[in-house]
Amino acid sequence: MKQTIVLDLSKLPPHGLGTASLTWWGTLAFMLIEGTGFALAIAVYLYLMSLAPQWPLHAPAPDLLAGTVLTLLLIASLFPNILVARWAKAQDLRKVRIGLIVMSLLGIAPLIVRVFEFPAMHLNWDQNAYGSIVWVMLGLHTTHILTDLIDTLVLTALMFSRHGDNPRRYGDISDNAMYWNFVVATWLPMYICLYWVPRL
Amino acid sequence: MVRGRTLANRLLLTSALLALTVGCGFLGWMRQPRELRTNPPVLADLSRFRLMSNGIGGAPPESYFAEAEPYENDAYNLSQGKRLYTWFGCAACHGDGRGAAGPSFLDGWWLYGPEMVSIVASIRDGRPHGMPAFRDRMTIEQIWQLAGYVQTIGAYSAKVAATGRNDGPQTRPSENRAPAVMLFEEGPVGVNPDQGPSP
Amino acid sequence: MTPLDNVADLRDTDLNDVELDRRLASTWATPKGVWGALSTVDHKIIGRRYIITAFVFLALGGILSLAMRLQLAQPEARFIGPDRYNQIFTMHGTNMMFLFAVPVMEAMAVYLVPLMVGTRNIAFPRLNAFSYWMYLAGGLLLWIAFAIDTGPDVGWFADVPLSGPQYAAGKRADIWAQMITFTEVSALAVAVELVVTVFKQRAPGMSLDQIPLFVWSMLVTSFLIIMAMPAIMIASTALILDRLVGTQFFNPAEGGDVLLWQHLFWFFGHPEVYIIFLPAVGMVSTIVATFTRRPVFGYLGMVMALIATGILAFGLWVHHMFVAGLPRLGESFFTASSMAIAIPSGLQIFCWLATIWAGRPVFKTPFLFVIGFMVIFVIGGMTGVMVASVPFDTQVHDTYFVVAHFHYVLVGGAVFPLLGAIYYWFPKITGRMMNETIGRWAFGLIFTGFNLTFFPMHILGLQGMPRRIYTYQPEMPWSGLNMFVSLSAVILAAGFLLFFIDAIRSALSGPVAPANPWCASTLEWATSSPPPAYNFSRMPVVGSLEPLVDNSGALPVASGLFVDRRELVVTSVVGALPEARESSPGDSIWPLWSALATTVLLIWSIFTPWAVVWGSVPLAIALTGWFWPKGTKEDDA
Amino acid sequence: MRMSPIIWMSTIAIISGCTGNQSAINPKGAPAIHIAHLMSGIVAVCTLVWLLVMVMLVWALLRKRSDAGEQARERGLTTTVSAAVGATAVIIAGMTIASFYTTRDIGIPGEAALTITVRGQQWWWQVIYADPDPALTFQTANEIHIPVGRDVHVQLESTDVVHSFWVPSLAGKQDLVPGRTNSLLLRAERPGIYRGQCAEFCGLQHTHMAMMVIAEDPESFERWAVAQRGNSVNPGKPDAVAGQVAFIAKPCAACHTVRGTPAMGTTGPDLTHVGSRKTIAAGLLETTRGSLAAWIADPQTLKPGNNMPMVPLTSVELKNISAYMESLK
Repeated sequence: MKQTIVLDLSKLPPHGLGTASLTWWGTLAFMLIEGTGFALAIAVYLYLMSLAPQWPLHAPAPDLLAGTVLTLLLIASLFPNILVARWAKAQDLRKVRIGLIVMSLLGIAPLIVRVFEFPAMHLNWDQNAYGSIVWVMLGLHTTHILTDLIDTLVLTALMFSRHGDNPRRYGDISDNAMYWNFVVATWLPMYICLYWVPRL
Repeated sequence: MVRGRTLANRLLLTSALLALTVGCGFLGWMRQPRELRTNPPVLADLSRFRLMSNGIGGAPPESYFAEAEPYENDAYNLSQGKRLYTWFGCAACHGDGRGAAGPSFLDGWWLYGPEMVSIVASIRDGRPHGMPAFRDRMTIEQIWQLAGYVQTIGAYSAKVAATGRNDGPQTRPSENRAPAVMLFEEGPVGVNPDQGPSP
Repeated sequence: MTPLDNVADLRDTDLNDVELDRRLASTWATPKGVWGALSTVDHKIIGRRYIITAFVFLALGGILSLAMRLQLAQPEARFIGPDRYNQIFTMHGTNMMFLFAVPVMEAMAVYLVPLMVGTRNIAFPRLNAFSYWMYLAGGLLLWIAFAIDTGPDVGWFADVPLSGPQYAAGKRADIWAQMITFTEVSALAVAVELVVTVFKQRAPGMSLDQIPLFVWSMLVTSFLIIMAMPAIMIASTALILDRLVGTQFFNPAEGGDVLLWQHLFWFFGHPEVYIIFLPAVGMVSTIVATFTRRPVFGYLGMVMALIATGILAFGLWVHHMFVAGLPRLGESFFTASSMAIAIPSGLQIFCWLATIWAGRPVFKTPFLFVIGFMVIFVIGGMTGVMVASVPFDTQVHDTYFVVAHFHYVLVGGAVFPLLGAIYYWFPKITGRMMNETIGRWAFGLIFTGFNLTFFPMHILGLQGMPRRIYTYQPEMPWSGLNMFVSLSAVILAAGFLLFFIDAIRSALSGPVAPANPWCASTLEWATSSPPPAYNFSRMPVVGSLEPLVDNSGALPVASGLFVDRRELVVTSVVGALPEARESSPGDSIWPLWSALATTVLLIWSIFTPWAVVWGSVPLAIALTGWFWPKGTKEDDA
Repeated sequence: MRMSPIIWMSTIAIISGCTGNQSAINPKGAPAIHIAHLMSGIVAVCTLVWLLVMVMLVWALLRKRSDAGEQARERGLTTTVSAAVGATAVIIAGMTIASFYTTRDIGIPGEAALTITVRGQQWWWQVIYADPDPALTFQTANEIHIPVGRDVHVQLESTDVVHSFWVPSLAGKQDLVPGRTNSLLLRAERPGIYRGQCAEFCGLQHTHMAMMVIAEDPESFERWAVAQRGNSVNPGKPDAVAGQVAFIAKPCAACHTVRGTPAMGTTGPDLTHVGSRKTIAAGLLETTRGSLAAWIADPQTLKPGNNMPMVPLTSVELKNISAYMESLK
């Protein structure tokens, strides 16, 4: 087919940032998938609760300490996270490197606290349906912290390599920061569900 | 670059073939065709095992090996055995496997040894101190199925074919998680007064 | 060597057409040989692979159905025992839903959507390669398991407690649950790619109201997948945990619930029907427009109907549970919502009728399949309204009436359009035409065979024949119709055989196809048949719904992209205004390694939960290798 | 032309012969009749709509075309399509309302005088006629007797997996879900034997899990209930006497109960009055001495995978036990 050139694209930037980036939209789509998963896990929790004669089933309400510490930790991590995203946008390599190291540490810290959340539920996954759903919810969220942590670690390594100083990498970092916001955001309803709903 | 590709190419093909072979072998090992109606001659052979004179240990019939020990390794038989455990009231004396009036299957003690033949003989012929004979209440195949299940409860490492938890109130971890290991508390081992004739 | 080779960052603006094609080909083409085949990320090669694999599964599933028909032809037949029969019908359903219907629709989209929106590759092409390998591994797992007598035997819906730890001995149900994970991962990956491709990679100027209807339907379908698949993910995970580590999700004695499974499964399972049907709506719209020589009547209405169907799809899962003993008020609500979905479907049917009425129909094979679709699907829709009524459903639920109903919906509503679509796009995909005469015969046989096979099943169901029975007693009045159905199935099978023969023969030696054999109006016909590796030598610019009709002289295009790296253009979501040039990733073997690592993890996890821990190590390594930059121009742009 | 009653009757007989006694389109119970009315209404409307659509399709495909007046036609089409969608909505609303009314007409079980508990098991039906007085409570299997013209409340439970209770000639189906209790209303309008069958896939022998509902006049029902409450009759004939001895000595007694004998097993169906039932093995075979013998001799060939084992018996034992079973009227 014959062609007539009607548009010149050569002035466009060679890589889009933010909503012009494909990975931004891909991350968003994966957040939608996982968000639906979290919502369904909460729905299962509430469904089982609606059937149970008392709730929690055969266990005292979970201890608040570990869960609350983790929640505060996650909320606190949002500030450096937002800063990292901002630095990535400014393509400031030095600050991004420092920020990523901080975020790596802030990814490891909640995992350590998480270890104490499982016993705080006062029962095991195989004791009854309540135990099953709370362990699965905690496990589901833990895998999200873990995968984002691994992503952060890989990106940190990348930023110290020769591939670091590149707009594409900065885009990856802000997508990763967005994903961490999502990991924190999904935890809040889970926290309320796991720790406060049984106290209603 | 080109050489690197060829090498990687070969490596890839070899590993793919290897993975395929391992995969098929693995699946072949998992293969469990269900025998819904065992041949009567094979069934009859099941009662022809040889037991040591002290009632502990012995040799199953040849055909049992020929069939690849179906009552120990086949998930369907083990799950049938589990149903029989309930249906024939084993729990009345042995509880969930931890014993009550009868001995426990989970504490590491096998009064007559952990071999299938001993367990089959115990169920079929009964034992002193209250174990009744089920000879006239179960068929020999049911006895073997039940024995396979009983052996699984007390196994120290879970069998792949072991059954999962029951739908019902839970009293101990399910068979496929090796409850014997999880529940057995090691303590000073004394002489068990109920131990068989020659310890 | 031409002097231009030394120029860094060469753009297409500076090149004549021949030189441009040569350079683009060397940038985009997949290298020959095994390595190239395993590492390719070309959406056309992967899409073709996906389509062929899905049709192989269709043929295998068809053979299973013939085995079932042989067994059911007479009462008390002893051809297949109950154990094998249960595996066969489970395999048939699982295979057709998870390995054929959903993947084949996504496969068509993987091939066609980038072409239809005028871009050079799908978004996230490596993820696309990964999704194919996952799909293949899942299919192989299921079929190898079946071949060695360990196939799942709990039904494609795997209701607990029958599929639970107590009643499903062995690994059969675990294989079902993990196979779901495989296909779910691949379906979700493709859905994400499609959403992003449609949102961000449309040709400059192709605003939201100028997207071809097939692309719209795939967009809605992708959102359905994204929202529905997590439900089955949660369900199958809970099932595996119940079976493997003794969780109590489905154990009523410990606070679990049997119906929880059904809620989760059907919250996925009903949208699943629309995941299969909506792409077919898009195919029908495309074929109708081409063969009536006019755009589809009521474009806006069609799009609204697609979206309405997509939303309503999540509000009617309970109609699969009308006899489970739920509260009556809830049931009434779901009757109303299930019936309501007939309204958007009706709107679509009427719009197509209006299109045909106002157009000038050309009776080629693809159009014949669409006519067949109209006849059959309307019946399926009618019986769908019937089963939406609670009292009606209590008589026909789980009977052959329902078997007839959903075959009318799925075969009539999806397979007929799909076969039409194959005839329609075959020249684009292979560069060769299919045979019109054989096509007509195949259509005739499939149409006749289908109706003769499935219509009597309505009557069998009303006469009290339940589903999923491996035989029936001679005193039941079903043997005559069953024999008739089994014989008719042979006609149906003959039609499919003819179709397969035609497809293979035409692909090898059919007449060479021109770029646009049907005088169609959408962008995929603007490029050669089959398209080059880079799809379009310059990015098309779109100004209407029918870019090829309105620009019959020359295609408006945009220039300014690099030719020495895989570049395409990113546009805005609503107006498709160019936002950036973007490098599309090159070939990579890492998606295959990642898929293999995931396969090992998933199969291993049937045996021990520790597999999730240890199996994730190689997976993490493979994924890091996937994303680690290799220093190519695409990576560093 | 008036059809003579005999021809009329025989036509009915032929039709019902064709559809059998397990058929949703040959209803004999009040709920099933309500549903059948609804079904025929919806099917009629749908058929009409389908025919209309097909006429439209054929017309659209084959009509003669001229080039004039395209603009006006497009506008006309919009009106037609909108009208068609509107009509669809109206029809759909009508069917929804009709469906609600039918649900209401079927009524809710609960106030019925007679309550029967049916427990689904892999792969047979345990039927319990509970009575406040435990002495009057009795159980049977795979055969439900109900009085004609009275509401019967069937309480549905499951001991293992999900089953579904379906006697199409009398009522729609209802699932038996472990951990829950469901209810169904049965009401037979005329006496007869209605076959029902499990309608939810429940494992290996889902196929052979049928039951008979026998609707009879209240007097015969009462007589039957009295007979069922009693212990088993003592066998008279010598082979049956020997059969009883063998039954108790062999594994049979471990799973089956025969009230009035030491056989107290609860795993299999209660056999106290097995000889009075129409069928054995959940509707698989008619109760005759031969079928009983065949069943006992090799249950795994007749119903592969069911839970009754093949008990090795001598031919004499087999003959005697089947004689005993047959005598348990």
